[in-house]
Amino acid sequence: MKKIARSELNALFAAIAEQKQLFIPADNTAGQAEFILWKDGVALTEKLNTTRSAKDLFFPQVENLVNFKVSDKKMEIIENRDPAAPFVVFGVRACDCRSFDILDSVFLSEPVDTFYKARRENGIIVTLGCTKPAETCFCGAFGIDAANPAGDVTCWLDGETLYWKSNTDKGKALTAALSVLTDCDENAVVAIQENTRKILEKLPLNNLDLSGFESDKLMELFNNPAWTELSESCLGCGTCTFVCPTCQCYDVQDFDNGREVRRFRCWDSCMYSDFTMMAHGTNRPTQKERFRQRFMHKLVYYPSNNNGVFGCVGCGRCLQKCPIHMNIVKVAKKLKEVAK
Amino acid sequence: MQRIGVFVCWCGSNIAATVDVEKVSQVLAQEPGVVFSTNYQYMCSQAGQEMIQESIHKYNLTGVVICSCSPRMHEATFRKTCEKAGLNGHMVEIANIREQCSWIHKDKDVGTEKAVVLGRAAIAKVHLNAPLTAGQSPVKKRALVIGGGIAGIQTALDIADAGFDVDIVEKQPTIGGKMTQIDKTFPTLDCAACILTPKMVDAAQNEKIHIYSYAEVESVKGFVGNFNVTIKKKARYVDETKCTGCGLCTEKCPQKKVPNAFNLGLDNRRAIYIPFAQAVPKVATIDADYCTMLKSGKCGVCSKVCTAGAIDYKQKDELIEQEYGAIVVATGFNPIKLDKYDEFAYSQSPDVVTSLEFERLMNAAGPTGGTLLRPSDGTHPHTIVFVQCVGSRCDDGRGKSYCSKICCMYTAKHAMLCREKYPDTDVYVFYIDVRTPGKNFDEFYRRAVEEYGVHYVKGMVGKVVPQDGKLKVQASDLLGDRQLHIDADMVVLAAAIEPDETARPLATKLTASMDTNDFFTEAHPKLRPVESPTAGIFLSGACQGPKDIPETVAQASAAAAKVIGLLCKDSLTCNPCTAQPDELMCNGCSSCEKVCPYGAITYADKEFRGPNRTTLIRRMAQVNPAVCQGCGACTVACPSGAMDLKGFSNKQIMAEVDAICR
Amino acid sequence: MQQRVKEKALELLRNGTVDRVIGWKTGEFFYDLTPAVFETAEEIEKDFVFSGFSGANLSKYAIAQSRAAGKTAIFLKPCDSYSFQQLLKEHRILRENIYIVGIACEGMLDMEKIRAAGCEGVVSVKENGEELIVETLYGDRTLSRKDCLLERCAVCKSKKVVIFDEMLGEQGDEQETARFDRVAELEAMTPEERFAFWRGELSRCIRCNACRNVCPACSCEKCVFDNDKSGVRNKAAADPFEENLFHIIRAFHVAGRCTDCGECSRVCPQNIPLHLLNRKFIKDINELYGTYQAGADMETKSPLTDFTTDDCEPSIVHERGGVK
Amino acid sequence: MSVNEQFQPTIVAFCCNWCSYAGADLSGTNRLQYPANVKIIRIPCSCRLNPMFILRAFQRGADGVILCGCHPGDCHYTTGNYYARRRMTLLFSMLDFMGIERGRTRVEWVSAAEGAKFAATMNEFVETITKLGPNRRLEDLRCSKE
Repeated sequence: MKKIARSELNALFAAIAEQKQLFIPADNTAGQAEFILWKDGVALTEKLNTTRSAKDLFFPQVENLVNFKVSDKKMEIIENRDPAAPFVVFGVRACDCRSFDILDSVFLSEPVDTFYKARRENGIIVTLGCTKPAETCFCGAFGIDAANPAGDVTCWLDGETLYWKSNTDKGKALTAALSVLTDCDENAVVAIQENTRKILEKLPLNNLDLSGFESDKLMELFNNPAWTELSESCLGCGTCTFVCPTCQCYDVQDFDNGREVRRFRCWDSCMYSDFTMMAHGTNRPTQKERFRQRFMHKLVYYPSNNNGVFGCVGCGRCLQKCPIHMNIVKVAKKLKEVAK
Repeated sequence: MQRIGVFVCWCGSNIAATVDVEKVSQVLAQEPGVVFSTNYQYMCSQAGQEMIQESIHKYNLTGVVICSCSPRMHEATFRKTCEKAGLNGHMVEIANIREQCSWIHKDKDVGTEKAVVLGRAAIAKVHLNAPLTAGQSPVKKRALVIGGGIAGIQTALDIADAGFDVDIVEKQPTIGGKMTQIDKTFPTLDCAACILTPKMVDAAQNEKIHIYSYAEVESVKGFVGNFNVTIKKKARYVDETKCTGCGLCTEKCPQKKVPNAFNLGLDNRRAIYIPFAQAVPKVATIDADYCTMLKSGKCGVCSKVCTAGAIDYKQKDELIEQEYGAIVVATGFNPIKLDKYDEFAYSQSPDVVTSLEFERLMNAAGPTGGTLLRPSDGTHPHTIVFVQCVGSRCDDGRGKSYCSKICCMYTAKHAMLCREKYPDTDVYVFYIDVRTPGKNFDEFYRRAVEEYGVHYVKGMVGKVVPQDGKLKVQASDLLGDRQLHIDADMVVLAAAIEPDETARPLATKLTASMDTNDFFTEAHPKLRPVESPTAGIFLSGACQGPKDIPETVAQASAAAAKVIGLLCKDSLTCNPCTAQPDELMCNGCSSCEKVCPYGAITYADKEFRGPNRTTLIRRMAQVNPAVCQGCGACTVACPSGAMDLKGFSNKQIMAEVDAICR
Repeated sequence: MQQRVKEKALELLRNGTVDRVIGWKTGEFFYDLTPAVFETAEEIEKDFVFSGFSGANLSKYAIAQSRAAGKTAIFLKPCDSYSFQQLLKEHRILRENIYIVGIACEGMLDMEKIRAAGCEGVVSVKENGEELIVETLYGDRTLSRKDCLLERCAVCKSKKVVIFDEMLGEQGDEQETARFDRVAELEAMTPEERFAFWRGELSRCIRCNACRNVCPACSCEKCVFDNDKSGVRNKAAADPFEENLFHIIRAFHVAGRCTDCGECSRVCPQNIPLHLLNRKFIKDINELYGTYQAGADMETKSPLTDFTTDDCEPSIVHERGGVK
Repeated sequence: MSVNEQFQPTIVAFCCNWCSYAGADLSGTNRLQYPANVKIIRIPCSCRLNPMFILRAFQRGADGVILCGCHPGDCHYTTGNYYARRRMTLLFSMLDFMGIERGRTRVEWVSAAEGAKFAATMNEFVETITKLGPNRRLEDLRCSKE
């Protein structure tokens, strides 16, 4: 365990940035927190979490795949991957950190997504224990301890001090290169953790009951009559998807500038009417089916294939950002209520 | 993927001098989809066209790009060429490398480079072209003439003469129009009634002509060849089929104090009236504004005296629907109101009259029986002042900016007639210019000056003041450079003429365009002067601009010729480049309908198969391809992009943009 | 008022005036109300809420619900009523199937602003006259109500419900507000500053389409940006150009139809002041073609489907005042 | 592009079929020169011009876009250019509001008889755009030729 005075945070960031690109959660011009490339003057946000999750740094919204040129009957392939620069992302919360387990299970299993893999290998995740969780937080429902996040390095912050503990080889290597940190006792963070856990206990959704979504109930849940009512007011926008740290769907598109074709991928949302559009049309013709897909995937399909691990980490972003305030908590509760 | 042939024309040296045509055809041969590319000296020549046709067969071309002169020159030619070879004419695109390239650039490299880009744009467009077929719409072989003046009558007679049915709609109780009020006509001085009334009778007796008098056009739907018109026959409270026109009622009616509109209010008539002796139809009409029976239910004299039993106080306006293939507008003109010209004392003295009123005062059938008498005291006027250009060529905003064209000549006529009938009168004419372009017109004017001794004074009348039974006229004589003071007995104002007030609402109903003066706009000011830009609407007479009688009649016959040409056809070929909505995307919001200048867009509720075996009913735009002229206004008004234009589709235009910016 | 609205919903359903009611449904917290369709009195008793957090404009839901069997009641705040009437004008709603209850409105609250004022872990918000008592996991706070209003409410253009069958509370009037001030401020900047401003704002766009999908004017059966046939379909801004394209075209497509209901900015997860684009068009239209308020009546032609022969030339944009 | 090399703008001119396209033809017939940077796209009427086309041109590398149509009052379709006038006014105003250089977009009414005006307008427009330099604010880097 290492530490550094809170007043010296800038020196720590400077030391990290000397070695690798550093992203920290900082306030943008719109008054929201987002991961911003650190340079002198960029200050750590006071806010609990970023509007967009840390996923964006590993799986960006738009990513170039390949270019190609066609002339006569020949096709020339031009690789144009961004050479992934090593980077550190600081201040990742426990929920977002857990989301990488889910993303990894999708992108790093065969066939491996080499774009994501390169970023994962090049990225070091420095987490930060929560001290002021919000009413919308429900990571506890997924067994995540907001007071003790995972990551390559875990940090805790109180009024005076930042505590730093490396967990992995990548984390240790980073720590070794940071002479600004000084050694300290592991027990230093216990008080912070206890304080956090006390608050977590008070959170209204921390103990959300997610039983009843086991794979044997799949068809029953699929046919649950509540879907109609739940999806009725859904606008079909992609807000929930795009702020979600675990959503990982994307579309591959070609852009033809007249001289060459640029193939890229961009996030897609199962809430969109043209999601997985095929020659025959779409197999989810109304918003009800699309809405059902998103929540069935998080609550039932994904856990069925992944030893019961839910495809949600309880970060609460969708609770705050959905234009009509429909969300996974309301869905889970309603499904259970109707199932009874 | 299209199989495209590119044909680069040299146009002799017109193109080849500044564009390397060989290089252009070579470079364009590399474009995707191009399977054949060549160049030739004169692509539009017989040999050139044959080459295109042979290539279409040989290479199975599905699209053709011709790099040549402006499409305005030879697009039609090349479309025909390709059609003869079995390729739809709309699979041809022209790259304009002459007017917009070789002729404006001197440097051959620059010209060549640009020609290549223009060629690429055309190729990009052809890739997205689709064969278009012009629709056919049937023609209803009946014409409507709106307005029954000399213009309308002449048009109707000519159309009827060609064997087609014609209806005349006239808002007055009789046809004849302004010409019925005129005494003599220039420059021949023959009697207007003598030449007009036989034509009125001809019209009435012609089996092919039906006259709706005392009627108005209520609404117009449809399009060229297929207009559906509702005509409102106003209640005249007299059964036309029974009335014999004996006129007894018009003598017995106790309501005698009705200003006689036919004589412009210079005398009175009864509440039931026949406008004048030769009216057609010669049927009485009750003026509902004055009839005591209609107003208070007390009277009924006309009904009692009518032996034919034609009076019907309960008559209502009647709506008649009729279909027409063509519509002719002949709504004519009116003198402007003179309330803005107080300096001439028109409203202060009855002896200040307009020229049209003067016509009535000179007319044997007028209020004075043809003897020129002052309206104020019935005495002979000895000094008469004519003022020209009252409200014409006016730039102070009170009148019209245009020349009313007929005033110079009728004033010369009036002055001449005064001097002839009453040699003891002094006649002054104040003018800005005397305009006499017309056959025998200048001779006529010179006769007025030289033989009849009319005093023509170049200058304007500044003021007319009624004083002691005289009209003190203050005027300037520009040539003599002096002020004139004339004690006149009468002042005659040559009021400007303007389109009839019914023209503007009618234009809206017809979706025909008008100029700022409310004259109907012709399709082309020089080459299509009797057609409105709206297909199937034709213009006859002064509704299009100020005209004298011979010009009016000439235009009336010209309009008739155009109508006959249209009605001769059994069907019309429509413009194939029309707007077309994608029904799946249409919101039914009506934005497109609001910007369509032709009323080509209508809406219908349509059933759709919704998701999960449901049925949805949606409001949906529909374009009538026979009416749509293909401007594309609707395509931009449509937010969902449901409306697109065939031949100039969104994708085609964007493909051209892409090719140019590439 | 909150109670009256709920009672009215119950009454309309119970006395058979309507078969269903579009309203706001309670959530997990006090502020996360969801637009919902209520079909029974029991549902209304249990879940219907009208409060300072009923900001969501319900008018767009009437498009679908007016096509359902029977009659539907809808509650419209003044600004919502403009959206409703505009949709009606565009033939999107079947009026005969809707029963409109107008609600007098004192302005709706913005949870983002309450959070931005430093309130984390908010448990409840109590309205006490001009004050808000905010109870949080970390202690209570008192905020001024007017500082916590939604942007559109802070510059409310009208308290008038322009279309209704029945009115709850007092009918209000259109009012002069400072809603164009920010647009004017931007207009006064140099083009470079404006460009930098919009680049900064729009670069945050994640193309979640919340602005579009919530917008009552954006009710197209299929948006050009979702439509493969349109030639401009795109799902994410792969280049800053596409951010500009989407927002310019969206603003243009709703120009003359946008009632300035402010929902676009309310729902933007990235806090982009999108309403400024729409307001710019409204301001231009007012200044160039005469004051026009979309949705204010059923008759007036939208300025983009209308013209006068002496309209200004496009060059006015280059000639008029401000920094060149 | 080197600093010394004269910047050659790409300019798209949308011309209505009835007046301005014919006006452009006339300037050709009269051999009135204007730079080859101007490439004309024929549209039936100025009201056919969708703002999307203008943005598309800028995206794909145009540095200036000009719309030419019949003079107000002379529209072949009677009213088309009146709608175009309002649409373009608002669009240009929005582009200005977003900080796009004034002058990159223009509308000019050119009749079929105004070949000289067409050439003069194009000469002037090319000069304006050349001075403004390459379009950077509305370009799509994926279309960049550099």
